[in-house]
Amino acid sequence: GVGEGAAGGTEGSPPGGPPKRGGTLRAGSPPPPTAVDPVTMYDGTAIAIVQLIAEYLIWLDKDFKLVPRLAESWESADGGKRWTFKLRPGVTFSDGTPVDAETVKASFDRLLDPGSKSAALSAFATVLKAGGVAAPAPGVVEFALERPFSDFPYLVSAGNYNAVILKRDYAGDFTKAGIGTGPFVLKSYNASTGATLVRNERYWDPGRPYLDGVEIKFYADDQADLLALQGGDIDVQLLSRPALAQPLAATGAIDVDTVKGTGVTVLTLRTDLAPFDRKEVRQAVAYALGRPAILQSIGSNVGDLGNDHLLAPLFPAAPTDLPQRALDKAKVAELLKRAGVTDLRFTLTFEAPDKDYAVTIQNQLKQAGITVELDQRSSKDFYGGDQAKDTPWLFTQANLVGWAGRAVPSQLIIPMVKSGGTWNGSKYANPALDAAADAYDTATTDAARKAAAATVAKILHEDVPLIIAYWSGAVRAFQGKKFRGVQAHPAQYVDFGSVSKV
Amino acid sequence: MRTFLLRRLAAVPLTLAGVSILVFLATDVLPGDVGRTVLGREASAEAVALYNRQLGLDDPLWLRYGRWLGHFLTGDWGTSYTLREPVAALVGGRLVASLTLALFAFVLLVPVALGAGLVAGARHDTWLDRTISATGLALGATPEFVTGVVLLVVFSVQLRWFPVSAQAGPGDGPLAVLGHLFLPALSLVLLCTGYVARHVRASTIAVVDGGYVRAARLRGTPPARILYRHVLRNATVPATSALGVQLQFLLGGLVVVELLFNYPGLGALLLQSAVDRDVPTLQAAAMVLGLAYLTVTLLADIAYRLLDPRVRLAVAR
Amino acid sequence: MTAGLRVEALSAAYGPATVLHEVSFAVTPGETFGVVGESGCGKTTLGYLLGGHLQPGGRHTGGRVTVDGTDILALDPAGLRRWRRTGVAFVHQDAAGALDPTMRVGTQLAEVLRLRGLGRGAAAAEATELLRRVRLPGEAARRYPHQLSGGQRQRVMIAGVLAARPRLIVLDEPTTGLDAAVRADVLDLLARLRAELAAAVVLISHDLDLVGRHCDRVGVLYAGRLVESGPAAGILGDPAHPYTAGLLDSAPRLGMPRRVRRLAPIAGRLPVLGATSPGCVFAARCPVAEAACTTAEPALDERAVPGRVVRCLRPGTAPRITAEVTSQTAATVRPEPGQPPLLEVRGLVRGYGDTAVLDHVDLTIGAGEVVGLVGESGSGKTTLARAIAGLHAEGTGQLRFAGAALPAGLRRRSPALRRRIQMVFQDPDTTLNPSQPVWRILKRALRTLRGKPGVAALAARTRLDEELLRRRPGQLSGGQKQRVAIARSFAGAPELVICDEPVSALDVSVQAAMLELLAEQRERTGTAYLFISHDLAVVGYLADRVAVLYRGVLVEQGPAGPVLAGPHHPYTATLVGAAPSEPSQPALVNGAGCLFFHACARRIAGLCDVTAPPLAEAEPGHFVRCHLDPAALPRTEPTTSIGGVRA
Amino acid sequence: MSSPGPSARPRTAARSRAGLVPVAVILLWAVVAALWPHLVPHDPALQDPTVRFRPPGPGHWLGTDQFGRDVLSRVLAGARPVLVVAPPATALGVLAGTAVGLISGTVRGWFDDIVMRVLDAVMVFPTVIAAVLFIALLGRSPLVVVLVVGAAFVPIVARSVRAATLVEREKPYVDAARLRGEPLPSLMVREILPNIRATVLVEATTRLGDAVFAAATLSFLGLGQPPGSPEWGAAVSDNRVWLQVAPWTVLAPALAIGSLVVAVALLSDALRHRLEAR
Ligand SMILES: Nc1ncnc2c1ncn2[C@@H]1O[C@H](COP(=O)(O)OP(=O)(O)OP(=O)(O)O)[C@@H](O)[C@H]1O
Ligand SMILES: Nc1ncnc2c1ncn2[C@@H]1O[C@H](COP(=O)(O)OP(=O)(O)OP(=O)(O)O)[C@@H](O)[C@H]1O
Ligand SMILES: [Mg+2]
Ligand SMILES: [Mg+2]
Repeated sequence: GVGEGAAGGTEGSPPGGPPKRGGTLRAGSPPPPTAVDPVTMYDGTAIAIVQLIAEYLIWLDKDFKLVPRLAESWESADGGKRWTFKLRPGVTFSDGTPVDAETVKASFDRLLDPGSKSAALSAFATVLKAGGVAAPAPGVVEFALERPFSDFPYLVSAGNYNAVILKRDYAGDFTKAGIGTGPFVLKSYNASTGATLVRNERYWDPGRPYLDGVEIKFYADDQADLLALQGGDIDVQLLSRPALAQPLAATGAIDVDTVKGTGVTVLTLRTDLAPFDRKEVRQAVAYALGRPAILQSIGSNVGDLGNDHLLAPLFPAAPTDLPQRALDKAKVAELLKRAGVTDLRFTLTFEAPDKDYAVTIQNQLKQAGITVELDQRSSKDFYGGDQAKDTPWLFTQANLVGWAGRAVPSQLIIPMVKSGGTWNGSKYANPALDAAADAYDTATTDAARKAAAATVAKILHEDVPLIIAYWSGAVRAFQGKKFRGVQAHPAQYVDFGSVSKV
Repeated sequence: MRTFLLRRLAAVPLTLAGVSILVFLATDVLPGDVGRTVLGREASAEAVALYNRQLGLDDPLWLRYGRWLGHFLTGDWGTSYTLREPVAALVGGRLVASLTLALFAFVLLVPVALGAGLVAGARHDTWLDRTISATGLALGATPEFVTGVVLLVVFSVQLRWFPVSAQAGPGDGPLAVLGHLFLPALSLVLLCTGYVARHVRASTIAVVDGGYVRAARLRGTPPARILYRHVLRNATVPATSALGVQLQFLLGGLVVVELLFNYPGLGALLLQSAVDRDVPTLQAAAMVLGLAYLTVTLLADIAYRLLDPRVRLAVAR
Repeated sequence: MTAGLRVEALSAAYGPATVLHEVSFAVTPGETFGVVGESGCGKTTLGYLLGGHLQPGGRHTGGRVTVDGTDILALDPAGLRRWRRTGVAFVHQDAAGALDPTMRVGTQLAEVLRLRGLGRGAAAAEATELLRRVRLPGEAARRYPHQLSGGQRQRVMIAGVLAARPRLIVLDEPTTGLDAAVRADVLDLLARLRAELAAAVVLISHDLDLVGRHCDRVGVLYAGRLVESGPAAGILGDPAHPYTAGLLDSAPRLGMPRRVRRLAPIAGRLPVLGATSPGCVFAARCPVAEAACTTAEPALDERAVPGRVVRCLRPGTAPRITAEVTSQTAATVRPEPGQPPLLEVRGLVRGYGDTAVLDHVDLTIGAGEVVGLVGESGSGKTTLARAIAGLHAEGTGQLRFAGAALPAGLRRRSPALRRRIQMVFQDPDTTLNPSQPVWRILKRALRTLRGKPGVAALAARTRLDEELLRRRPGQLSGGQKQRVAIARSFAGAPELVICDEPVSALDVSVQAAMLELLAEQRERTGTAYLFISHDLAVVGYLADRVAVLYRGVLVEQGPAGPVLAGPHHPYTATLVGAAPSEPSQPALVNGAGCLFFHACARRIAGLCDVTAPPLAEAEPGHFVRCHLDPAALPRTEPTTSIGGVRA
Repeated sequence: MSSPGPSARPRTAARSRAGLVPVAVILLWAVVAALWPHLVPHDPALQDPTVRFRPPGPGHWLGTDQFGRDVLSRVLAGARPVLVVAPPATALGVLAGTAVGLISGTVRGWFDDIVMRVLDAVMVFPTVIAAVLFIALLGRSPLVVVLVVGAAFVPIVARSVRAATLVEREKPYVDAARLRGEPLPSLMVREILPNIRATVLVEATTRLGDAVFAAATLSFLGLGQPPGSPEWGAAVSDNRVWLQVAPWTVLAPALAIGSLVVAVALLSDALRHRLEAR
């Protein structure tokens, strides 16, 4: 029951005959914790809703390929410092307003405004500043970067999820006047119960979408969501969890599409505090983990084993010659002995969704003689506080932080392990690594990039500021008897343009 | 009755003021940061600080409380910190949902509990009574998430008689809405029946063994007529306060059922806004729940007074 | 077939404990048979069994009850129901409990009529008519039971009997708990009822006097046995069984104070239910018991006294007390001139919320004096007692004690002052802390009241059995509890003891013992009493002076003799002689006028209802609050004999 | 009743025998809670991915869960978290509630009015907020559950103790004590308290059942003890999504909760009957 359709707007129809038109897809998802506002959103449900209604210049496919959407094509000049995008002609918003370069410029200016509060501001940080966007012609948008950046198209793609193209007069009231160019139009929204979307009759891709509409129901609780899918109350989950969905797929109760991904839950160790200021201690913890077991019970075998560096196997530049780290109790003992630590114990801080992982870590380390105290926090608590001095997710001795899949490794490496990185929770600082990361970022050839990536991976694998036991895949559970074309996406993105009734 | 009502009514704002202060103090010591919650962990510290400043969260506690109170009293319940929706509409919608579920459960509860209690009381100390009483006790002691899970699996997932979610679709008619509400209501009814039935049973026994039923028997009144003329009313009236307690519970204690059956009620909102430190929403939800709670208490007392002529005409206290 | 009721060797038990043992008597139609006996001797059980009803847990263990030839106890349930509709009617001991509180009175009466086959409309009309016949206003039909007074409720029950028109009427304590005036009224109604229905009537009561006046024949029940039965006048005038004699001698009589006729309490108490002894059940308490009495149960003797049946080996041998006027003046305390009275109450006003209960009460009690306070239920006696004790402080008016101001609230009274005023309460079941053994209660009292140490000595002073000291109140009889309470209040050296109906809840035999105890304590310590009772005979037995309270107003105050004999207030007259008062309509009292106006036989229209009556000194020291000229005030010679008169 | 019906027959023997069942169940769980390390066939925390979702059978008599942990061992070990929490929470609620109710009911007046308003506010104050608050302040621990549950009981207990006190303090023996000048503490402790003992005991037994219930519910809501603890409520919550795949992972802890709460409820009901019969 795995849908194998293409996500691109203009590509062919799914196998199994021409898609039927009509039908309403009922989707379940957790209620967004905050207002659905494309500029500030960061949670999966809000992103999914926005992606049904509005579009990016470029879509990010399930295998991280860039797919043209509102931009038909793009090219760079000045060694990657200037980028020009040609817009798709004839696209209008669902209210009939045409999309032109000024509209696109306005959308980016909105994100780049220092007062915008958008997380995209951090993504653009050293690359693009306010005033860097220009509209030389009605169908052309130009970006003048602060520095050369070969992966810039990713930053204007869905990979930077806030970067949807909205009307010029958008004023932060998306759930009331949410107008975009996407396949669906928001008909009603209720923060407690869900949203109703209907087909955008003005959609630029004729024939799409096949569905008459999408109805989104909010489930405050994962299990309720999954039970609803089993019970037939909904047809698809927007945000499925592999650990919950996979075993049910095995019973045939539901269908699940799976995809490998670059999402990861990182075990961060404070390299500037005892006991993890000793490399041996960090390595000991890394050798104490049974990674296949973790991948199986936490990752449900969707995904790949991790090797304690940030270059996921899915990234083209991922090294292939680094030996896979595996459980080795003798080595643990030896490393701990070398570090002079007899009774290793530490506190692991995490938020509720990572509970199972934390419990498993605790259990596995216990078998290696390492004692872990679990400190579960609410998400607000975990991410609350000051990122400069005390927020738990960046300042506790050891913690688990989940990262959504990124399209390019730099998006992980730069903030997480470069010295002084915004989200460098391990407080790791290594000039060699910083240099390798910079080299990767500015590399223009695949070979140079691969070489830089190998250096980064080697340093991280050796120094272990982070333990990456597995790379999570993504799944999407749905009722394959009723709908086809539902696909998983490594970043849980949603594209229902090609979903149709069975 | 008048003085009784006035006294009770005067106590309501006092109690609510107490609750609001408690809530405010509680939210102040809760960790977490509203701006961070709204903007996400990847937003910049400046953006978060700006957001918090715009909400006035930097002001001292008493100032924030005073401001909140002033607005609240003038009918301006503010905007949710996190959802950026008007709190009045948000809480109002949840209240309607909670009331619907609670009342539906209550409507199912009353005949079941009264019937069970009357039968058990009228046949007290027989196997029938013992069965009813023990069942009620056992069900009342079983947490609703246990019964709820079993009901869900049997009736929704396996038999597919009822939907999994208590939340009806946008176009559903009233019957479909009740269909959605049936399982959650049933799990609540199972929880509450025993308690109410026990009260009805006790008062039934008191009535059945009491003076005027004996007098009626000694007049040669047929048993059915005794049950209908004397027992029914006298045994059920004292149960009003038990029913009131249950209605209070139904209004306020729904978090579990709301989570289990995915119902957007006040309980879930309360939990959510407490975790989020969404003070305006939390306050409004707590106030509305508190008011509903106190109203039900009052209504139960008034109903008791109206139904029982003895207290109906008596002086307060 | 014999007409009327026949009870033959009727026995019943609760579980294993026999409660009725071979009770036999017969009542012909039109005749009234009285059943007397102390509380717990089985009267109610017997009464209900006559209607074929057993209390929960009860068993019928032998004998027969026939009414007009029908064997009641052999009927099947449906037959029993059918017979009950026309065969029997009850007036229950607890009238309040026998009426459905949520049903209007008229509807309940109509129920009875509908069971007799009347239609809905006819039943309702007939119900109103029946209420009128028991002298209740028509609108009473629309009232709920709690809106009626005790007397009115009892009348509704009587109306129910009229509605049923039965062959057998069982009246179980029909007037217990009613005030004297109301009681007279109800008894009057019952007399008419008997005359009208010509049914066999069984009147159950603990009150010998009442039974004597209203019955043709009387049976005395003791521990489930009918120990004596026969014509009423004969039994009351010349009891054959020592128990009957004891009952008569322990009951105080109106107009016979202690110095005239000293009561003789029956020793001991009723055997507990289920206790068995081989001999006569009364032997343990009997003053004339001999060895033979304890070996075999005496048989019913029909020959010892003609016309009577007696269960005694030595009938008629018990010694009797005699009325002998001792020195008139010796016992009366005269306040020393110049000395301030012990307690002075001036203009005392007390109430609950908005309802005033006491209206400007003035009362004085001299040192060592016993002042009796009488009044009907709800007149404010307890409120006055509590106000004096400092337990009810909200209100105006002055209190003075031994010449000094007495603060209204207990909290503002000094510990020393507190100790000088003590109280004995009405309900023996709540007067003692149920969780403390007697010795602890007394020890605590000795400590706090600064009494001479020695619980045993205190117990001895109050004639409390030493073996009772280790018990908790739950293991004591009502009389024993009251005795402990009295001991407790005398632990220190109180100057005033307020006794709020200390004997009302007790049986006559115990009541007599308690009165004697109080009298003894007073003789020993010279303590003054405020002695409260609704029973004039009891008050008259001890009191030097008597005050009469009517609806919160003291209508009369003076020396005991004159107050009871007259000239006295018309209200007092109704209490004493049971002078028929007018039916007490709920009259609107708008502040002005005499509160007794509506029920007064001698009211002066246009005066009594508009002007508050003045306090007049009818004789020296005897004040009456009435518009009537002292000479015109009624006089009543209280009935001094028992059993002779039938209403 | 015109004839001695079945109610006439004494049932005490049958009743007392039936009353033994809940006692046995509670004792059993108490023993399990104390001795589970010696009773469990496996380490309840031990994960074994090779035996995930094993149905009940030899080796794992109640099967295994998603981590391959032994369900029987977890159910046995789950008795302790509940039993460690419920009695102290009950004790806290009953002791504090009794003190408040007794003082308030004896002293009355404005003090009583204020106390009642505060109790109303605490009663109306949603328990979940309290739970969230205490967890935020003190972290997840049995102590937090004790505090939250105990605090929620205080107004309930205080109200019924106060009601009983008001009845009791109107009785003449209290008046007598006041008349002879007993000081207030003595009045409360010596005179009134022993006589509202039944109320307090009934409250204690009832609240004990409620405490088990509340602890399970908090644990179900994720507001219980630290993760990984084999709590029953959390087990039901975590595993209920597997009901179709592995029903034993849910039913076993659910039945465990059921057996304990029902046993406590039955026992407290029996005790209440005893106490009220007095
Ligand atoms: N249902 C019952 N079960 C067991 N014992 C009972 C029951 N009813 C009454 N008794 C006992 O039987 C004895 C007789 O009771 P009964 O009510 O007939 O006495 P009574 O003479 O009417 O007393 P009173 O004057 O107090 O009304 C008492 O000792 C009483 O405690
Ligand atoms: N706590 C109270 N609250 C309100 N009214 C009360 C209260 N106690 C007594 N009353 C009323 O006050 C009036 C006087 O009561 P009180 O108890 O003083 O009468 P009493 O003469 O002692 O009557 P009894 O003979 O029945 O004991 C009655 O009408 C009664 O209903
Ligand atoms: Mg009786
Ligand atoms: Mg009184």
